[in-house]
Parts: sequence; C-alpha cells; structure tokens
Amino acid sequence: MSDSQLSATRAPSAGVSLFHYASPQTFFPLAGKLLWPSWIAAVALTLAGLYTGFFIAPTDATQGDSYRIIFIHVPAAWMSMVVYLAMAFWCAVGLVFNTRLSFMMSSALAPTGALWAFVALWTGALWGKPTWGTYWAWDARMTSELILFFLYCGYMALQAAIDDPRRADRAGALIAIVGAVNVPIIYFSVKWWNTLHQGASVSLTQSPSMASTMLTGMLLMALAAWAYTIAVALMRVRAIMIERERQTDWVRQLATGETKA
Amino acid sequence: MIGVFLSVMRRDLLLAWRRRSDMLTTLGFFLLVTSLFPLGVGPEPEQLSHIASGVMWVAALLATLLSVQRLFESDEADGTLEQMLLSVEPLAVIVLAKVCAYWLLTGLPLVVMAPLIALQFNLTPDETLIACATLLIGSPTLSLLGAVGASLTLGLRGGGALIALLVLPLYAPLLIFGAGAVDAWRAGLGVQSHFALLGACLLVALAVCPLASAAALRIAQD
Amino acid sequence: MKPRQKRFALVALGVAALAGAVTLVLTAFEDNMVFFFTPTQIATHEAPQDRTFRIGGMVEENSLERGADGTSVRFLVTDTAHRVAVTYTGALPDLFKEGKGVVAQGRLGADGVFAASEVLAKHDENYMPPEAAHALEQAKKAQATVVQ
Amino acid sequence: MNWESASDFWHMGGYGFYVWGSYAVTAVLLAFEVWAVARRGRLARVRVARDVAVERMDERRREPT
Repeated sequence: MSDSQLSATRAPSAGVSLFHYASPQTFFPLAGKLLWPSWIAAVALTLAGLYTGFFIAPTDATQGDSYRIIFIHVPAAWMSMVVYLAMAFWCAVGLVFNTRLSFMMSSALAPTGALWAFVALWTGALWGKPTWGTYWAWDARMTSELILFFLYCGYMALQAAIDDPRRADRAGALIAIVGAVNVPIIYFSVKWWNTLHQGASVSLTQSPSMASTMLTGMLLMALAAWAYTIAVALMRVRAIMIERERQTDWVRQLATGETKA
Repeated sequence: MIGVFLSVMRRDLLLAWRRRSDMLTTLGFFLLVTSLFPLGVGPEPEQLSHIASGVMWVAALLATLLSVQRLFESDEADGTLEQMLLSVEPLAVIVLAKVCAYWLLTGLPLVVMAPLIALQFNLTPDETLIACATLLIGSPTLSLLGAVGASLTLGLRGGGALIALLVLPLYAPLLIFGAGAVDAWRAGLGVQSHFALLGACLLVALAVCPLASAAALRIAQD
Repeated sequence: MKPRQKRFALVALGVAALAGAVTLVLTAFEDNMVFFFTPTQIATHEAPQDRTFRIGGMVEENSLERGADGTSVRFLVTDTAHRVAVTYTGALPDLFKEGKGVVAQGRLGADGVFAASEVLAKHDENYMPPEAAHALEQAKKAQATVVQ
Repeated sequence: MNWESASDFWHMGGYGFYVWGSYAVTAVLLAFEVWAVARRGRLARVRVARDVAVERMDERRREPT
C-alpha cells in the first residue's frame, strides 16, 4: 500500500521536475566536459607559476625571500573577493529569474571562497611576521578580509541551518546580497579607521617597483587560482545537483549508469 | 499606510509594556557588561576613558543582538505574522513600524543610560555628549540590521549564534564610526564626518533593511 | 491611497533616503581630514587652544634634551617652516629618532610649548610631511637595487 | 638560478618557516577540499543508485500479486 502511494506521488513530481529543472539536466554534462580542461589548466598554471616564483624571480632587496609568499597570498585574496562577487551575482540572478541552477552555483562557490579568504589571512599572517614584525596588524586590508571570511561563514551557516532547500537558497541569497552591498562600506570604513588610528607603525605597501618576473609569477598563480576555483566549483555543483534532484529521472539514470556524464 | 504604521507601533509598545521585564533585561545586560570592563582591564581612569566609547558601542551591539532575535517570535507564535503577510499594506511598512517600536523600547533606553556609563568611565562632558549622540544616531541602524537577521533566522535552530554570525560583520562599520567619534574628538580632530557617515548608514539602512527584512519574512513563511 | 500611489510614495521615500545618504557621505569627504596639526598650523593659530589635539612633524636633529630625572624629554617638532617645542614624560617608543617623523598627542600650553601625553613615532612615510617623505623615497630608491 | 643547493632552497634565506608554512597549509587545504568534494559527489551518486535499486526490488516483489 505504502509502496503504491510512493510511486503514485513520485510519478507526477518527476514529470513536473523534468520541466522545472531543465537547465540542471543540460548543465550537468556541460560541467562535466569543462571539468578536465579546468583541472589541467589549474595544474599546468600552478607548476608554471611556482617555477617562475621560486626559480626565475629574484630575491627581493628589502624583504628577502619571504616575499615569495605573495605568489599565493595575493591570488588568494583576489579570489576571495571575486568569488564573493560571483556568489552574490548568482544569488541575484536566482532571486530575479527564479532559477534553481544559479542558487546551486552560489552554494557551490561559497566554501571555496571561504577557503581562499582563510588562505589569504593565514599567508598574510606568515608574511607579516618577518616583514613587519607581527603576525597580525589591524590593517585595513586584513581587517576587511577577516570580515569577508565571517560573511562567507554566515552564508554557509544560514544555509546549513535551514532544511528546506528552497528557503535555504532564498535566505542565503538575501544575506549574500546584503553582504555584497556591505563589502565596499566595510572596506572603506576599516581603511578610514586605520588611517585615523595610525596606531601600528607599519606600512603594508609593497615594494614600489616589482620586478617583471615577480609579476609574471603572481599573475600565473592568479590564473591557476581561477582555474582551480572553476574546476572545484563545477565539481561541487555537480554533486549538489545530484543531491537535490535525486528524484528526477535523469539523476536516477545517471546514478545507475544508464546514461553517462 | 500611516495608520497601519501607527497602529502596529502602538500594538507593539503596548505588548512590551505588559512585559516590561524583557525591556529591563536588555538594559541590565548593557549596564552589566559595561561595568565588567573596569574589573577586567583595571581601574586606571586614563585607560578607562580611552576604551569607554568602544566598550559602550560593543555592549550596545551585544544588547541589540540579544533582544532583536525575539522581534518576530511572538508574532509568529500567535499567527499575527501570517496576518501581516496577507495584509494589503506593504509588509516593509509594518516591519518598519515594528523596528521603530523595538528601538524605542531597547535602543533609546541605552542612549539614555549612556551618560551613566560615561561617568563610570571617566569621560569629560564633551566626550559624554558625543558618545551619546553617536549612540542616538547609530542604534536605530543596529535595530534595522538586527531585524534583517531576526527575520532570516526566524524559527531556525541555533538562532542566537546564527544571528550573531550574520549580523555582527555588518555592524563593523557602525562600530568604527560610532566609537571612533570620541577618539577623534580626543585627538583634536573634527567629528562632523563621523556623524555624517553614521547618518548615511542610518539612511541607507532605513531604505534597504525593511525591504530585506520583509523579503526574508516571506521566504521564511513560504 | 491606491496601492500604486502607496508604492510610489514608498519608492520616493527610499530614493530620498539614499540621496540623503549620498549627500552625507559627500560632506564627510569634503570635510578635509586632518590627522594631526603641523607646526605651521600651530603658528597660525589653526590648532585648538583649549583641548587635546595631535601634532605631527619631524623631530629636529640634535634637539632632543633629556631631563635630569631621566624620564622627561624635550624636543623640537618641525615641518621645515616652523617648529614647536614638545615636552613629554615617559618612555619614548623604539622608533622615536631625531630626523624621523613623530606624532604626539597633548595640549598646547600658554607658553607655546606642547605638553604631550602620548608620543607615537612613525616610520611610515604616509604620515610624514611631504618634504620628509620625498627624502625618504630618494633613500629608498637608492637602496632598492635588486640582489640577483 | 636562485639556489645553490636543495638545503639552500628549503632554507629560503632564513624565511623557510614562513614561506613553507604558507605553501604547505594552502596545499593541504586545497587537497582536502578536492578530496571532500569528490567524496561528496561519489556518495551522492551511490545514494541515488541505492534508492533506485531498493525501489526496483520492491516493484519486482509486487509484480506477482
């Protein structure tokens, strides 16, 4: 009895969802095709960037070899901001056009963005110690990066606390957008606060003229970070699609190996 | 529209008046937290006046967080929230009315109590005035942002910690401008820009937060 | 009011609030931010007389005198145009050096001597008078030869 | 070439701890993320496959009646 009920309720929902979730179904194989090129690009660019950074770029006159941390520090800081913007963008798209795929994209991006923010903070601390003598200074950039990290955490915690995926998507989207509006305000306020306080007598301005090989290494690593983020976000969005659309025919066929993707 | 605004506000004020102890809890929390600081950092008047405005602002943030999460709770429990969602009047106006009532009940008492704390922390009359004025302009913004957090976390498990994680990062600029004004005054600098920026934050929050909070309530009750 | 009018009124209010916010931000930026007063500003009586403020500039070479008690010091702060005498009692920060930038917080006495309650040394060129910053930059350029 | 020997490379001009501390932690975190995401995707597929198998078994059992 219960079984027949089950299949009875499932049949129409599968029909509706096929119509409703048309885009995840078509996006899934596309993401799969993009996956390998992104991984290859990430690995190749990382190797090239590390080689340039460690073997071609010279030792910095003022900072010695400690400056080599920037090859991950700066790309990580960039990515943490780019990913937040991308996340907020997908959230806005989702709210406006009511597309589930964009919400899935933003939840797939969040952990990676938080990871980049953490890496930026961690490497910043390790760079700060030899460069200006302290692991942590309440510098404008570090403080805003920390708050950005908290914003990521808030988004993920809110999504995790809500069981209904529809509500989780929308509530998360709202806080992500409010956060994105706040990011420039936070950055400005912290910078202003820092200039007013001028307590710590350290300047984080980098060496004025950067050797071109250093810049090349940094840019290569930044591109590698882009490729990595794309690859891992695609992988995660595929997992999220399977989790959320597990009742649909295409996911069921996929999981049982009846279709390939 | 104005009628709805006023009647919602009057209702909330009346309800709160019947449960005065809630309001006093928040105020007590504010006074208690600020009084703990001298015990923690030592009684040197110089040091205390240094940290006074920061302590007042942090205590105000925490007091707001503590109370704001219950903003929509009773309405949800007795079904009023559903009525509000179904109302023909814009939900944002109703939310704004609720936030106004909430601020009158919890934000304003903090501002009124602030001189007492300034006295404890050895601030001069000028500095006291500035600290209170920053709280007066800043605390409505705290309430407005808190309302967004409260409506997002309505009925969720672990609401208290979650609302802190959501809202505290957004409070950072207010803390900087609010607490910074007294510091700037002590350093002989103008405080106009601090007040202008606090005012700008309040206006932006007035324009955005009721809408965001209303949207969050609709999502929560979907 | 009809719903459409209501919505219009709300949108108008929202836009007005945002416009007000923009105006306030602009006034905040126009209010030219001074982090400290220079000796020239003190000479022209621009600095506040009756309350604490910050003074910034360079410690003049060979101007540092230590008091007999060992903790009080007196030095001259200059911005190359004017100079102000500063007295201070307490430990000076490590970065405090003659010929380097300094920011001190305190009051200006009736005798024109600045009684500092706090001395913050700066080796960050951002807070130095432009002349000093320029000199520092030149020195930096001379140093910044990349070790191959 | 910047480095005379492998130990010179590890020493990083005295900044080995900071440089390798940064790179090692980053590498570990990224590797963990990739592992966790791959595991999540695999588990999701396995779970769906199991659900489908259980369902089909139920259907087959029902057929004779």
